[in-house]
Amino acid sequence: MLDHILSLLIFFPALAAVVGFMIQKESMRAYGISVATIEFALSLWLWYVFDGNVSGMQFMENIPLVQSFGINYTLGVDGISLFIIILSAFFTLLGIGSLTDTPNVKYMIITLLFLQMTMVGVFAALDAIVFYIFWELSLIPMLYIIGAWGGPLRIYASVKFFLYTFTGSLVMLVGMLFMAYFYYQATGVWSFALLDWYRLILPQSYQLWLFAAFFIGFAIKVPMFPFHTWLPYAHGQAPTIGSVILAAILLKMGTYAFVRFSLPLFPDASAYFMIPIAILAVIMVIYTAMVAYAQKDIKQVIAYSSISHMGIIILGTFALNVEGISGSIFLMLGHGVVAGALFMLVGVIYDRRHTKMMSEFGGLAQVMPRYATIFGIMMMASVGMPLTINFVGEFLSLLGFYQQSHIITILAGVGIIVGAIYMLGAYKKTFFGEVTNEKNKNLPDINKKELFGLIPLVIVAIWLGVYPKPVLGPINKSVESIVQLMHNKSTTELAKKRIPNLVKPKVIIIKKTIIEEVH
Amino acid sequence: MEIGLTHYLVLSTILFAIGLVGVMRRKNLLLLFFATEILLNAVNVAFAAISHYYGDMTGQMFAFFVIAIAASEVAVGLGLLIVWYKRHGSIDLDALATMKG
Amino acid sequence: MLAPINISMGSLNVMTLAPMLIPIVGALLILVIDVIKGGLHKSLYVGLSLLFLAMDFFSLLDASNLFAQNGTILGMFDVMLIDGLALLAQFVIVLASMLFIPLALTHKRFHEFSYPEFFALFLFMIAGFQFMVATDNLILIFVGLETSSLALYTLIAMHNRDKSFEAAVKYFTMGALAAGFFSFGAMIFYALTGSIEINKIALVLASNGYTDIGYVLVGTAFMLAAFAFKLSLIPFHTWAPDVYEGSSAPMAGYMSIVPKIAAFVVAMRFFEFLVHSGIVWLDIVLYAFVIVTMTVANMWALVQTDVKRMLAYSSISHAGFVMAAILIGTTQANSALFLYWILFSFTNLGSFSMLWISRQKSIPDHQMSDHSFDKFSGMIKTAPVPAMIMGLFMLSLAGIPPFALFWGKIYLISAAVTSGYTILALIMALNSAIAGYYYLKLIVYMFMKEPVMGNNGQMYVANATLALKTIIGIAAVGTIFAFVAINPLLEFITDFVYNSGY
Amino acid sequence: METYLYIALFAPLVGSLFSALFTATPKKLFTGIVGSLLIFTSLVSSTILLMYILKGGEPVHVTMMTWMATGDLYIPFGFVVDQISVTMMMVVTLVSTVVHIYSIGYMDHDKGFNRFFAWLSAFVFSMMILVMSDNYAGLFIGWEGVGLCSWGLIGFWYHKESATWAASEAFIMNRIADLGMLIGLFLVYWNTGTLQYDGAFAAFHTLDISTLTWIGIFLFIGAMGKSAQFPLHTWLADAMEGPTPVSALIHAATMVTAGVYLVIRSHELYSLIPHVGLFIASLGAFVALFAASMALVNRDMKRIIAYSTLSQLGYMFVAAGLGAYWVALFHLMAHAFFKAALFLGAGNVMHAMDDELDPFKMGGLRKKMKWTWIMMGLASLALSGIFPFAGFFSKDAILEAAFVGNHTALHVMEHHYIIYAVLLFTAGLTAFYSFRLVALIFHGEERFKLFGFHPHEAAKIMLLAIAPLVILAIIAGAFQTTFFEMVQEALNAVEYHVHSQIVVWIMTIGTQVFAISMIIFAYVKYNNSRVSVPDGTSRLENSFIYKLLFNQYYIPHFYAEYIVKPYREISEIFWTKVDLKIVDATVDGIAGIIYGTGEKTRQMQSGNLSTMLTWMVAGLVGLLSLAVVFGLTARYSDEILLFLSALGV
Amino acid sequence: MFEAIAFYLFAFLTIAMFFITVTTSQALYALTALAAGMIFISAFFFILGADFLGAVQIIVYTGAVMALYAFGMMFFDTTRDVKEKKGNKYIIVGLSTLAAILVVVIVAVPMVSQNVVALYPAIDGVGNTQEVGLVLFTKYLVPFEVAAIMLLVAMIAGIVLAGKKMDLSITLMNDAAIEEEKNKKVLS
Repeated sequence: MLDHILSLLIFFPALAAVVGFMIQKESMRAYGISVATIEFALSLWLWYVFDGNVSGMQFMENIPLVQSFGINYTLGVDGISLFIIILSAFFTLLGIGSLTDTPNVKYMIITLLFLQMTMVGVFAALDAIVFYIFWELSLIPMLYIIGAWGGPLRIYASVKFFLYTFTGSLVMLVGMLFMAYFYYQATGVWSFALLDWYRLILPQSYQLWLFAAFFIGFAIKVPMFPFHTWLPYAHGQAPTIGSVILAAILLKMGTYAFVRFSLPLFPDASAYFMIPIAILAVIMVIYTAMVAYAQKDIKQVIAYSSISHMGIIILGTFALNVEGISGSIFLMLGHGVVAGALFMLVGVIYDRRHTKMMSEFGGLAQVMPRYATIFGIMMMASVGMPLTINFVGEFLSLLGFYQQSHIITILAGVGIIVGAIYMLGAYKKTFFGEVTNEKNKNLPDINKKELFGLIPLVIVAIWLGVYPKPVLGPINKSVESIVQLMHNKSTTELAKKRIPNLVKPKVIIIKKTIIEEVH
Repeated sequence: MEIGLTHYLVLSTILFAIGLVGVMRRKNLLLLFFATEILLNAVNVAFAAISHYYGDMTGQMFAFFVIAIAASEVAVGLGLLIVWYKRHGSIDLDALATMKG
Repeated sequence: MLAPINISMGSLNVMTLAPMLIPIVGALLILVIDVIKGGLHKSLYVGLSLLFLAMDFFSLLDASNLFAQNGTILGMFDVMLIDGLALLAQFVIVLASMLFIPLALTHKRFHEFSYPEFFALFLFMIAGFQFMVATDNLILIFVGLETSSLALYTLIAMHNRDKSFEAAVKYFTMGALAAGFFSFGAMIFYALTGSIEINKIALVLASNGYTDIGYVLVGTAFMLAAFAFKLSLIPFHTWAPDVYEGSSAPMAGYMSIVPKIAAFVVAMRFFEFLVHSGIVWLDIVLYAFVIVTMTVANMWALVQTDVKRMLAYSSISHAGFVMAAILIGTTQANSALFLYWILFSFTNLGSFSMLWISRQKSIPDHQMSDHSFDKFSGMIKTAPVPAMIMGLFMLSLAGIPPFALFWGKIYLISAAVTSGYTILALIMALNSAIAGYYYLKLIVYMFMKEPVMGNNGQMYVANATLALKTIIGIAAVGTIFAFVAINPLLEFITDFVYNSGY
Repeated sequence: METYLYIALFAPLVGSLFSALFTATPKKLFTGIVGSLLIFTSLVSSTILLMYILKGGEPVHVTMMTWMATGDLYIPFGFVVDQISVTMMMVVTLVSTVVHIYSIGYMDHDKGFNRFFAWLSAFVFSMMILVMSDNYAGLFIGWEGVGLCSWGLIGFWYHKESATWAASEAFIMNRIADLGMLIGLFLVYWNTGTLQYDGAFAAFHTLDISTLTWIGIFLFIGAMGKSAQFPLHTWLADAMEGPTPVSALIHAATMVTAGVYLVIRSHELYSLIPHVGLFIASLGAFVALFAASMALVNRDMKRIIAYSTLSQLGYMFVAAGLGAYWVALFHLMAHAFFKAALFLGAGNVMHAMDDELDPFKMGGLRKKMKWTWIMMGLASLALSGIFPFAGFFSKDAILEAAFVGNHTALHVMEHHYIIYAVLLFTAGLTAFYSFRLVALIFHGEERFKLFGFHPHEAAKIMLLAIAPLVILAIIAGAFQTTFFEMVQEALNAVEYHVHSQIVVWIMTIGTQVFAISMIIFAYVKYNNSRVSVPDGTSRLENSFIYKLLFNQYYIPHFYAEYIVKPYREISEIFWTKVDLKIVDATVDGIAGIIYGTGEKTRQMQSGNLSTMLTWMVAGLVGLLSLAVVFGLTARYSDEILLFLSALGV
Repeated sequence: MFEAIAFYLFAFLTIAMFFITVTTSQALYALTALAAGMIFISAFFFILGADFLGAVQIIVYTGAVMALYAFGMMFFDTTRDVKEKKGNKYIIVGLSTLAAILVVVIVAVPMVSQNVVALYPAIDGVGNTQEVGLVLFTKYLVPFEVAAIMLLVAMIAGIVLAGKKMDLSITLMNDAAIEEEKNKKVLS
């Protein structure tokens, strides 16, 4: 069983989804919850059996798929992917559990289960083509969720979401094919296996182009400025559950892919493009935060805030050191939890009032104190309050990048200010003040079904903020191996300089010698 | 003045061009079919000439098959025209424009 | 005087004719049966056709065994040429035909299937295609081409409504023009080399070092025009959308596959040596054909309001996409062509069959054409399973992994990458994105819109019978589980293509 | 001792969580009681720790668990109780206990009674983390934590627009400073490899001056925000929208002093960079004067006290900046006592006056509120630095420090006469505005009758709660020596000795005389029947200076007009113009071009057979033309090359 | 010399006839001109020594094809004037002239390569018909048979299309109508 636990994790939900067609409508929610619970339990079990002291891949599976073309069904997890897999199982469970009066709930649950398959698949895949398969497949359930259960502009939003990401990933696919071809040229064997590719050292000029090709695919998914405009539409139109999964998991695919592909495959190019990408990240952080501040729709605020946070993640990733990358991965989890929770929270009032305009609300803290409390906690987590999950990630990401560039980090740090501005602004408009709108006077407070989804998130957000070690430890191990790999693989001076060698003695000693020289 | 292969090829080309003119400007389907016959005949001249100058029978064979093909086309083409005519009472190809875009 | 000619039967390799003779015999048998006793049900003819096609298939298997052992087989005074390309193409032709023919067994009755002549012509047409691919003699190619085309025109017209006549007339007329192009092109090459066999033409041209490059180019231009017509490359494509729209859905699907694979094989035979001879002009022209056909056809498909017409444009675009293989001309590219086309045939036939089972005899007011997009709105609510299958085919056509066409796509793009056609590879990839939009459009209609009032979903399966469902099932299974078959298929194809010298 | 440490630290947390359980329910008295008891427990533990330290015990240092560890970074939850932190713990727990007990009375009728105690205890917990942490990251946790609680408590009456606005302002302004602090932390980490105080301090000696300067500057930016130094000071006055006990605890006694604490805690850093210290001191002196000037004319009781807090913080920074860390800490402590007392007294007044804040509408309250009058009077005396109250000892030390100037680490003696002069002048202003307030509230005509108020003395519990603070405000000066001895080692403290004894006497007496004369002036001016509610007509009110001061130098106006508004407008432009009209429009435009091209060119497919045939022929001709061009080029390539070479290509 | 005269004469005549065919507005003229042109083309065949081809040309074209067309014309009533395409005449003429010129430009250049080897050389002293027969029934046996099938296909197609079978469209009729017609034994 352990040998195939990843396959089980991937295909169990898919199988369950197929079986789900037979389930009667009224029983569907129970079925969905049980399946998601089993899946979540499996993912927790995966964590339990995962050896946190090993930096490499674990639970590898390898089945040849198209042998003559080097495509294998290769799976494996390390500290980086493990937790995102758990997170996706977690969110599917919460999502299904907190589904309220969704029409056509049966199809929704089936779609969610398919989506889960693709999500776990993306994070477990170690073969570029398998990765690509799940990557693309994940678009379809999301397309359906947005398109079928969304708001008035849902079709525009869903098609935009699909085509935009699809276009990007096609460019990425060409990049992958080139990569495989270079591998073929070097070794005479076709291979799409990531671990094989890791061993390939490419000249910088090749790396730059390939990096660019992969970058387009990933950047659109993340989404990075200026490729972000699909996201507000997608979030704005998607039903609550769609936004939750989109923000919590799907966006992470892009950043995860940066860590999994771009960095170790193209260390020189990563170092080369570090500053331009960091500048983009800064623009994402500040610009989108300002745009978020201008929004009238609370869901759009959170949507734009997602982009802003993704900026920090990108920044951390391209810090190219252990602190930054670990931080960015942790922030992926953190942002997943927090943004997911915030979207759920918006869903709560949307269910009650069928509007998300902040001008329609005001004073909700009086009417719905529990709701306001949870929202407040999550908002504070979102703005990076210490002892919440986001702080750890943001702190480490910024800390990591500070080694590379002071100015850019300071600019990106402005994110914590502008982040507070739009978040507090939105909270103030929605929750504070007198209850002016007659319709809001008798809104019921948050109910049990909704609490089922939110309380665990609150717990996780605080638990991992206070004690991130169980997660950060394994991440750190794997990141260290990636950074070391990058350092060893890099060929240019620039890259050698920017990517730390973990074997060498610490920085502090160098500083000392400088001082001594000065004296 | 010696008549060489080139003369025949030029002739063939000119005939072919006349055929093309017909194909493009005819509105009456029947007359359009005439033009396609011209195209094939033009080629036949060239084939026979090449065959003659190279002393090779293949060209004549090709011409022979082209004639056969032309004949078959006439049969099918006329069949189609008849059906169309029965329905519409016209073989003007401007009527054949219900599908577009 | 002529000396008597002695020819041993053994040297003739009459067996090379077997795969073509089988459908001819079948066709004649059907005609004879009809003469003896008319008015028999179409299922008889469907069954007979299937059986003959199956026999054809087995004879092909036989031939491929021979090929695997002895390499290329020549027969009948070296007119017949059974090599890997011929066999692969014939496999595609016969398999696609076998998938097509049960689609005649619809629930509603349609004109063409009520007549045994349809099945006879159909089998003749298959034989014509088989002749076309199994030779490198331009005469036989021409005759085979015309046999199949004439039969095809008739089959289209037999659907018997205004649009199908219009389609047939258009197709016919343009086909006649293309036939003129073909013969003129052949003439030029004959004038140049004194031969009308492709390999000899290639030999002669190579031996005199393409001195008469002008003639070669003119001849190539005419040939290219003729094939471009058959392959529906822009601007020779104009027949395609109208003909697809005018003919019945399965016939349209069939046309998007079988005539094209035959034409592709001939084009491969004809242009490959030219591509490799380093004629820059040909590279440029083919490059232009590929890009223009892919891109512009995609743009047109975007703006269609009828699903079938959209699929017609999409087929054009796919043909342009695959034409890249001819341009690239490596073994990998040529293998990719076959792989792509095999996968494409499953998916495309499947999607056209889905249109077929929803074909109505009378069109309600709100519907603009036979298969206008709005007909499918809200299909998921009223007929979920067909909607999902249709969606599946659309996704596969769009190249979403892991469905069938994705594999063809990556292999072909990879061929471009491997040969250094970077820009081409990118354009091919981006075109998939444009294409994604219109496939998505149907999905949007089916899954995200509300159904039209009073639609209970019966409409979408009104034509379905067990036979049709089986075919759709086969196509769907083939589309979903293609990844299992890719490896053996690829090895098989590469082996055959490589051993044929392409 | 570790147990006491944990009790001191976590008792407030327990109290907070306990109260938080009842936030959504109606008022429960026991939440207040339990909260107060737990804080009191914390106080007791702190006292025990203080005793332990006083007895010369080694600092208690514990590491509870790892927080973050990745790469070379290792941040534990570590806590240290040494001379500095134990002082802060005492201040925090003591004032907190008082404020908690006071609040039971003060918040008696409030709907959010339970919520209030949850926030208040949470604040205490955060503050304890801030002062007890043994590393910068832990300090940052507390730093942000107190910011959060401050937000929650300023905006406690969230239905009031002004309150929520002030809460957001406070939070965001603090965030600006926090960024500086964060950058400071990054600098510390990347230069020393650790964020632990001891490790970092040890490594500071190896760093070059410019790096240290940057670290010092960025950390101080953090301190500026928390301690509301110019130009980030506006939030403090606005923060008075919160309930008065909050003002007393957070915005007078504890949180705002966190910045001072940071500088004191990092004294090993700042003693290496005296130029930064001088800057801090100068800024402190400026703020002292600046804030005091605004307090002169303000008509909001709480704001006056808030400005005075600001001013006193300036004093502290002067001391800290000049290297007199122990003096700063001592003043911090003393200030906490009398300022909290002052605020709580103001709370009593507000209670009595139905939350009226304008002292001009009061007057003569000493009859109705005798005890409050006494307490506020005493606290004001302490604030004014009148002997023998606490303020005298601490403030005097600051003045001396400024006069003498000292940087122990570098043994540089500098006299900062300008700073001294400013502080001296400010001391006079302090005395004036303090007693202006006392006079306006408690003396003169009973103007409140005009407005229909019926003031009454505050509840016993509230008065009793204030009492310890007042007592401490009176006697705290007596502990100066004890305190000095305690922190001497930890802070490299030195006594300041002005060389001439006469100069000392002149200075002390001069200061006292100046302060007392200002008090008398205040009484003369405001303790009479001519005082009436200003209506904007008097000459004074229309003078430029008055307006300038009354409008807080127009700084809030400036912020609103040139920062907040442009920010909102730019945001709007970014969204509607840039994001929608440029970025998104580009994407849609590309799609539109593709679609439009399709729409336009589809006319090629006219459906007319002639056109279709023409297209075919055209295609052929196109191919042929290309062929001819290419064929001719190929055929005559030699000639063309010749021609081209003749042209010189 | 005789050959040259004959060539130019017939070339002129053929071009003229075909030109009339594509330009005249009288369908009858066109038909007649086409037939004449076909016969003149057979003259080339005779000049070039392809006697059999010449005979076939006359028999098939003038005999069969033209008869079919004539029959068709009667059926279609095309005696009235034929409308021609308006407007873009320039495109048509331009395109065809261009095509002709382009091809002529290249074709008029004599071929350089001389190593053309006749694969099926004409045999001295053997009649053309015999030669044709020899090649046709050996090398081109298969194409010949396929051509036969092609003609069969054309025949069936002609019958199906032009015959009564297409008069009623089952495709357009609903089930009830089909049953009704079936009872009338019109449909199979």
